[in-house]
Amino acid sequence: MAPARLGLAPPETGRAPGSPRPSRRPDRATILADFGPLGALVLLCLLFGFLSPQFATWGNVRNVLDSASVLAVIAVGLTFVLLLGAIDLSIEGVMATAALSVALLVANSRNDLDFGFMGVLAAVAIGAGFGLASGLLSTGLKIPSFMTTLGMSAIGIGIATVLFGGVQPALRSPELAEWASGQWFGLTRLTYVAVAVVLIGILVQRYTRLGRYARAIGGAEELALLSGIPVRRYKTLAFTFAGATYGLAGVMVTTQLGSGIVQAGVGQNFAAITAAVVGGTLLSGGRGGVLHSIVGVLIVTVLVNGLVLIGVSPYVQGAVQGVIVVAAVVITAWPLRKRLRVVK
Amino acid sequence: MSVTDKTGAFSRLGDGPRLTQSARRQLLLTVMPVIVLAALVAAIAIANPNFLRASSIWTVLDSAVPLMILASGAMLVILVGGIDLSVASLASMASVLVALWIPALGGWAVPVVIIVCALAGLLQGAIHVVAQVPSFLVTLGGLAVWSGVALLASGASTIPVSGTTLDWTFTRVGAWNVPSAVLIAAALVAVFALVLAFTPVRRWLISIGSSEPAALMAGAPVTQTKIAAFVVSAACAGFAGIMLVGRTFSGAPTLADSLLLPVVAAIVVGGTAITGGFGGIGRTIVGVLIITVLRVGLSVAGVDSSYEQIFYGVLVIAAVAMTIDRSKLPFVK
Amino acid sequence: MNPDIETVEAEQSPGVPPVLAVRDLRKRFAETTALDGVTFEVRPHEVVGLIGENGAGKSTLLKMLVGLARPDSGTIELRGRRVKMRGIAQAGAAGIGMVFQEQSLIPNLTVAENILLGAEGPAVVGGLYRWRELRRRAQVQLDKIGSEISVDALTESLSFADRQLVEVAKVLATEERTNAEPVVLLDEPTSVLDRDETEVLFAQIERLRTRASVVFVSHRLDEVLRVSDRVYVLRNGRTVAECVPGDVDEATLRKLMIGRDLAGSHYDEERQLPAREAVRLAVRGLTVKGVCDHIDLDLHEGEVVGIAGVQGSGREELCRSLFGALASRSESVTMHGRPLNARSPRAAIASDIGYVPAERRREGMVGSMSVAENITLPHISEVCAGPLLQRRKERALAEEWIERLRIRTPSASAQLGSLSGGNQQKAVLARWLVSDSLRLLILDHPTRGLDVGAKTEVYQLIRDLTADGVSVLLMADSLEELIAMSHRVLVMKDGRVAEIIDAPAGAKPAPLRVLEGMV
Amino acid sequence: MNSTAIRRRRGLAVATIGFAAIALVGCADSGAGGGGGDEAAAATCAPEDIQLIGQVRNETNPYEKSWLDGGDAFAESVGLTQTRLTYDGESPKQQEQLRQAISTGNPECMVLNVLPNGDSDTTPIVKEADAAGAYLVTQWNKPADLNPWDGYDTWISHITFDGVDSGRQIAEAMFEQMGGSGGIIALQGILDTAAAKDRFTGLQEALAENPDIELLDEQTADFDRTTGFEVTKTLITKHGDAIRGVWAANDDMALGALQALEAAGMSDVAVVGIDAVPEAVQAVADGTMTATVSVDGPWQGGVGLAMGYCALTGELDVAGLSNEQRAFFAEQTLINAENAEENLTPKADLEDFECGNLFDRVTGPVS
Repeated sequence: MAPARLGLAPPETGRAPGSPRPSRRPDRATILADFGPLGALVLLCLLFGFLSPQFATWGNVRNVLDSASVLAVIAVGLTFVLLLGAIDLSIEGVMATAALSVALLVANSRNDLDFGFMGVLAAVAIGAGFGLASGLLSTGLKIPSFMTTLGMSAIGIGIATVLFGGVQPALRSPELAEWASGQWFGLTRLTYVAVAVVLIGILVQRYTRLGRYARAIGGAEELALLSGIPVRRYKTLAFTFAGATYGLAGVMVTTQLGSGIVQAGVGQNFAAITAAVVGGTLLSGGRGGVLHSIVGVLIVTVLVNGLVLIGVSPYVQGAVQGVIVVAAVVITAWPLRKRLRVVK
Repeated sequence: MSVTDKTGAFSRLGDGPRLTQSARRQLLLTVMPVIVLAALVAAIAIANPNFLRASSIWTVLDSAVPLMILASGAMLVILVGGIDLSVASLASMASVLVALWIPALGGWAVPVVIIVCALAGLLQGAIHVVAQVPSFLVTLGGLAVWSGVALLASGASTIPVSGTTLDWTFTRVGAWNVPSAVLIAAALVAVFALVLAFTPVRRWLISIGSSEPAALMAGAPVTQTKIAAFVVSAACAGFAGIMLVGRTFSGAPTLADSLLLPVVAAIVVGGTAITGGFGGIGRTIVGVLIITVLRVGLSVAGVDSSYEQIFYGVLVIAAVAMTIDRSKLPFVK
Repeated sequence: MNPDIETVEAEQSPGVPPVLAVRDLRKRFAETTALDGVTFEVRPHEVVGLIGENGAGKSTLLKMLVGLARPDSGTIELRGRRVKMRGIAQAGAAGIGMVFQEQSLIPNLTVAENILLGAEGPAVVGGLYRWRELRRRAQVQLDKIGSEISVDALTESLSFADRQLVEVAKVLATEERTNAEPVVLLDEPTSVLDRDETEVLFAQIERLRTRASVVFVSHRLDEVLRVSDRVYVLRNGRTVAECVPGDVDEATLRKLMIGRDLAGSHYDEERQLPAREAVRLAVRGLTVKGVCDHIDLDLHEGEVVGIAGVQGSGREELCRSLFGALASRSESVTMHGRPLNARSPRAAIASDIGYVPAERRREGMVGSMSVAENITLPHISEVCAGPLLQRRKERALAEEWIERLRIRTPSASAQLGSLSGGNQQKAVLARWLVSDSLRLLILDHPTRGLDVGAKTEVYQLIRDLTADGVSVLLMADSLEELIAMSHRVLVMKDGRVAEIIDAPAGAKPAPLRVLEGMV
Repeated sequence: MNSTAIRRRRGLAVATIGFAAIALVGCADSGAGGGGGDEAAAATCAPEDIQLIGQVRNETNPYEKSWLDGGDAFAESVGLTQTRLTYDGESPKQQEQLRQAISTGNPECMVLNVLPNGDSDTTPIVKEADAAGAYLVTQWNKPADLNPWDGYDTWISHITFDGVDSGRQIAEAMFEQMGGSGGIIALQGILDTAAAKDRFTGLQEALAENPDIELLDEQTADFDRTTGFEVTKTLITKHGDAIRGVWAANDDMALGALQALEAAGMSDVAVVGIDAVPEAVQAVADGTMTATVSVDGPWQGGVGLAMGYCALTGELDVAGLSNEQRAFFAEQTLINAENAEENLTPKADLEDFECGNLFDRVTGPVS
């Protein structure tokens, strides 16, 4: 009896194989994952600056920032969905509906409505509504987000087609036109809108439950449940927030183009996912964040801009982008390789 | 000692009725995709009875062929837990290459193109496995690269195919006017089904898809199986591209690009788990038919083309809601 | 009081109303009865031990207390009021917190975020996080257990044991949320802690009881006897005994838990045969970067070598690198004098090595596949003719091993994930035994999470294998087990071999002797 | 607990299928007007049995929408309804859709007025329609070596427009606006289409005649407005004020470019496009765009169906048509500040669709 009671806890302990030992310093892999994309961006800028005299001009910097603004707004919202470990393929549809909605709600060539900035808010709300629907379908019916958002995209394009009804509604609102072309301190106003959204995104990610819980759910959903987090609610909320940013992006494209078109979001979905992933926001969830995604957005935008400037044939631009993206990821992932590492 | 031991009854093993219930649930999951397909066909047939004509049915099956071939291959990658986004653009590239090479190689262009595509798949699989880059990214890059290759090779134009080299892919045979493509796809599917049923391949795919560490520790040929899945997926994509050339009489650099999302949708609607580890060729057949019926059937049923997208979206979501097995997806992402 | 249970009245006056009273809880799952009438109560400032074999219903009971499962019948009363728990969050708000056996910390969040996750309280104002407040409050919890873990550390960068301590700190945070004194449920909290950490935990439990009640669940009877005021024994889903530690000893408790007397004999020490002369595996200068440093090892035919060491000593890495799961360098590794090149688990298996991983669910088995499919997975060629599977042969082989290892399963085609832990483990072992050519079996905590009966069967299996000449590398849950099963014990410390201690049958070294080399 | 969840889900499933069925049936009433008529086997059909089908890429751009609306106007004038098909610019889907329409309908009484996705898609469409015996009119795209008179009895005609000519016309209008000298940029369409290539050839011809005009850059913008906007922005950065004109292969890209120029504060750059979408015509009327070319979508949508209708009712003898009538360039109008106002809303003129007037707009054979 006595030895048993004195027999302290067995010093032998099992440890999860492969789990790293405690360290105060982030390891090499983390540094690479966090700063690799930034390094790639700097390298790209240096490369293009060397190859093209126009690249490093103020005008081009302004152009790159302006071009990146729509994608950046989308990427902010998408980041939260990706943090969950989910995916969002509804961007094109949501942007289409938002674009048509805003064009029909502010002063336009098709009807007599003129709700001004309330119309913009309404379009953003419609975007949020799409996100809410995707979220509710994913969490309520337990359908993978891949499929719900794919379906929502088709629905969004369908609704936009119906709203379009044959004639593009052209904007007749001077205030909105001002937002598209006006500049503050040498940068377009939409650039500031994007910066504001990015800042909001960072604040949401860092200082709100949504940001925290999105990361927690992406990190380990079952554990998030065990911690008493209302997982479904925050998943739905993340989709809703994302939908709102897509709605805003649809509005931005509409103001840029001066009329509401169904194709407002064409190509943005893959571009946004590529940007987020290149920036280090992983599809598996829980990793990365708004800043990562924004770096990715800049990489993608600089690539497109730089390739046009140095005159690469339009045929191969896509292929070059593909190679660069894969190469960048291979380089950053190489030191992480391990025999038993599971990569899907 | 003031403790009593109340040894209870020790017997308590599986009880009948509940087991049957779980079996019934399994059955339901297996037949659900079929029910959805039947309901869709019935709904369209009510709107337009001609949909059930023999010629119409053959046409539906014929239309499903490229999707079927693409989905069969892509399903393997999904089973191991990855995804292959490059299949559609590989099929486009194959269409260009086969159109370019038929004048020189004749019928040999077909195997050569399939081998070229398989090599492309090998490259993707190798990068995925060796460099341990997520398959989504590797194949997303592949999508862009193969599109670029197709554009360059074709000079961004359509390459017409003359002659009868590919006529076997798109003709009608027998008394019932069976489309040859349907027979070809059926043969391919049969090969898949036999390999999956009678060799250990399925076991490796499933074990990797549901628990890759366990598969590794059990010495399953994880690397080889994953790479092989990519190779077969790419080869199937090449073959699908060739089948498309057979029916369009030309190869074009964007010919099949739009088939990517329908392929993935078909696999998932059939009930294969997008996270891997569960599914099979039978489910994929049903999924492909559901998506094909949705693609061609809505206009037959007289849905206004403006509203077609809305219907498509709603019905795809509804179909998936009914067919997926949620018990295989503890956490829906 | 449940009339079925004869109680030993504890020192507390019977007049004190219990904080938590559970009466006659019952629960049936699809195919089994998990709880069949569990009754117990916890009084203020009391530490109540809860013991039982695996499958006795401990986990289900705890889940019900925090609302992760609902009872079919029976009641839970908290401070005299009947409660129905609907989830962790509600349970926490009512003052019941739980430290999970499978940890509930989210790897990619910081320690501070994890400690207050879902219960940020004043650290979130108007939906916004106040980081300074969050850190401060988390630090308060860590200070309570005297931990020096940084609140800003990413949880995944912590060791398993550190994470366990964070987990405890997280539960302690309920203290401040409820004005009433909380009930803290500790589900096998020491299973992954080392000695010092366990002492910290026990000290913490002592401090905790001044302001809370504790339910302590463990399969280590000595611990339960040490820290508990009263102990309840669960068996087959019901409370079969309540006792006071001073009145019982381990043997009695063990007997109560399993319903029969197993004491003493369960390592089958007398069946340990001397190892043969021939060297099967010779390792020279094996180095795993940053973990193992020039390890030499000889393993004879029919020999069990136990590897002892604290966490971080490099023993897991040694074993995993021999199986090809981890990259390593070495001067030479030979099997039967021929070089062994284990580039991958697959190559190792081809060289007749088997490995039973500690994390069974993650690495050991494919839960969604059948028992038969799992058993034949590593040696599928045994049941293939050319490229073709022979299902009949496979089935026969699986059934043979189900029979031989007494795996309790409805059929060979039942999903492995649906069996109990012990039976799963037997199936995992069976997959290596189907090959006649098995020469070396690496067992990484093969009895982890198994109940006493299943453990005994695993021990007997190891004896049988060594009698057939198979060599075994063993890492075990307790030193006692390790020493009892091994011919020799290899003690590792800081990535090196500290010493090798002989442990022949009948002359086993004392655990303290082994311990000296480890720390 | 489990079983109720399953039951609820099953209930939902049944409800959804029911919804789908009801919705499909509901829509069928409004849409599938001209279907049926299995028994009609003769070469000519009763007018009420004729099934009119118009197929374009999608309804999300004004030009193709106006095409289908023109088809509706014609169908209404003869008491029928047009089946509107759209294939989202997906070649395989176009084939699938047409084959399905033929196999579920009655090909002997069917008229197909089709906009093939690309040159290559025309071949299978023609073969399919020919095998089934459905009357077919194709527009815009066809391979040069495939012609209706090569033994295709029911392929009535191929209507297209001289892209070289329109590309040159707008280029010349732009050069004039620029005063005969300066730098321009060109936005190409989807490179894989004959329209894009022909129009660009027209620009090159015009450039050869105007040596003072310099082509600063050419990029593809995929016939897409957003891409046009982005590419123009980058090119503005690259070339700055050297850009005096933007030549775009269609109006969508031109409008995108216009917006980019506006954002850059460059208001006096000449912008030209092709297609005469309402917004572009409005821009021309407002003076922000220089010119566009009208190909009259409603006429295209109506005339194709009318040809088939007349052939089925016996009023048009397909075999008797000249080669020039079976593959022709149709009239196109340059729209500039002078005639923009009157072209603001394109509308079908039913007179054009009378069996005698079908070939009034032929300007020459497809070379």
